[in-house]
Amino acid sequence: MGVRVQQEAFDAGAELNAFSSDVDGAGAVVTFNGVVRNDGGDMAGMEIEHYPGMTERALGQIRDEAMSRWSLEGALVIHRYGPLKPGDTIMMVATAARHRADAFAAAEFLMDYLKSRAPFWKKEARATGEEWVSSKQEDEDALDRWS
Amino acid sequence: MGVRVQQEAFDAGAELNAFSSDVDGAGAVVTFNGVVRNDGGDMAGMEIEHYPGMTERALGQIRDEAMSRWSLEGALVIHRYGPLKPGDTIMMVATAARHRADAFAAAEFLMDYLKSRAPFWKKEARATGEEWVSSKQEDEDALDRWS
Amino acid sequence: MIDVLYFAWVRERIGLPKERVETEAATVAELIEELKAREDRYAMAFSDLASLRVAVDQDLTDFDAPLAGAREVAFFPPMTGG
Amino acid sequence: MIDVLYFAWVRERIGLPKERVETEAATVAELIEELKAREDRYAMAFSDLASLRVAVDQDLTDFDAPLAGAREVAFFPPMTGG
Repeated sequence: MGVRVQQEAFDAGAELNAFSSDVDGAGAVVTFNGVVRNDGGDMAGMEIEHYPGMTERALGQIRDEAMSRWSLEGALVIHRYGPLKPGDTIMMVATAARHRADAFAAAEFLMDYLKSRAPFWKKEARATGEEWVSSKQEDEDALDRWS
Repeated sequence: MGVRVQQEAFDAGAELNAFSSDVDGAGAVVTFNGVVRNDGGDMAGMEIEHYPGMTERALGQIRDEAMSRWSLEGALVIHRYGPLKPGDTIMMVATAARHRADAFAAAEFLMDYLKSRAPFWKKEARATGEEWVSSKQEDEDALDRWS
Repeated sequence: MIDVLYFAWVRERIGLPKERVETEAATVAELIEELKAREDRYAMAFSDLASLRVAVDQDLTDFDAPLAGAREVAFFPPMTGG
Repeated sequence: MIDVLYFAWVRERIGLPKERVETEAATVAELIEELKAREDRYAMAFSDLASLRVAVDQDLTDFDAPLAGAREVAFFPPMTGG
């Protein structure tokens, strides 16, 4: 439990089961899995760049903040970098709490923050060429609800 | 994908992986797992009674409502009945959408509705005896945000 | 004739999960009055309607719901799933 | 001496991921001015600060952040993780 940044693929189901068996006392476990979409049907793949060192630090701070804001039994963040194909799992967040409201809120908080505050950058490879994914205003706006 | 009501245990991780591979085009997969807590440390187990026929019907209606309210690639509800022990997984909800906001909202909606609108009743066996779990006003209040 | 089902503590108080009832009741509320008149265990089970829920033909409804054409009525406490 | 790191399209425009820079700049903004004065590729990479983010010693910060004692400054576009 904690934060993992890795290039290798991981088994989301196995991670869910391992996380659940680690969080004694939790009545509610929420997971989020981010998957590479094949938008437009012409996506060959994606490359995720990150900032080694700062990535782990930023994710750890975001996780600590979630643990202090809500009553959680545990929280896990796994995020991949490197080359990915459509259908590949990019990342996973898992939260465990006694009550479902805490588990849901913490998972959404983790997602909103890691979207815009953890140093990852996506580059898509399409039939038309390679392009860095632009950040979305709606992702920045999503942070407002937590302030 | 759909609705399953069963006495048998299920493997939440395997369900997550099967669900994810079924929902082509989804960028976001959210799961909720409900687990039997050992509140007070004296819980021997729990028995879940349900209303065969109506249970499947109610869960199906709640799932249909979620599918029509949000832009989803899929939604799954699994709920067990019968005897359960602390640590056992009671139920699981999974939602898949292109965007995370839809997947989160739909999962929370499914949870709020099945808590108070699907015909399940929990009876806890404790050192002090057996007792039917009381419904909580906060669970009823949670429905207000969807109306 | 109508099938009347009981769940959770309603089932335990009345002492059976299901029975066939001969009734001319036009609404759920009328059916409840008929049942309460039968025996104490029914009167006790139905003493606080605020703590009861009802489904007619497997759809949640209100106590003033009509019973015309209904085949199955179920009484139970507020649900506690999830 | 300070390590300056570039990521994503900032790295591509400047053409390298990391360099050691001899500087007396007191703030990130002053460092950016020094870099822009070097060559066109720096001037282009730093032409629109609204589309850039900066971290000093691996903490996100503002362009007016002081550099006293800093060992590592990183420039990159808004993040797109998740």
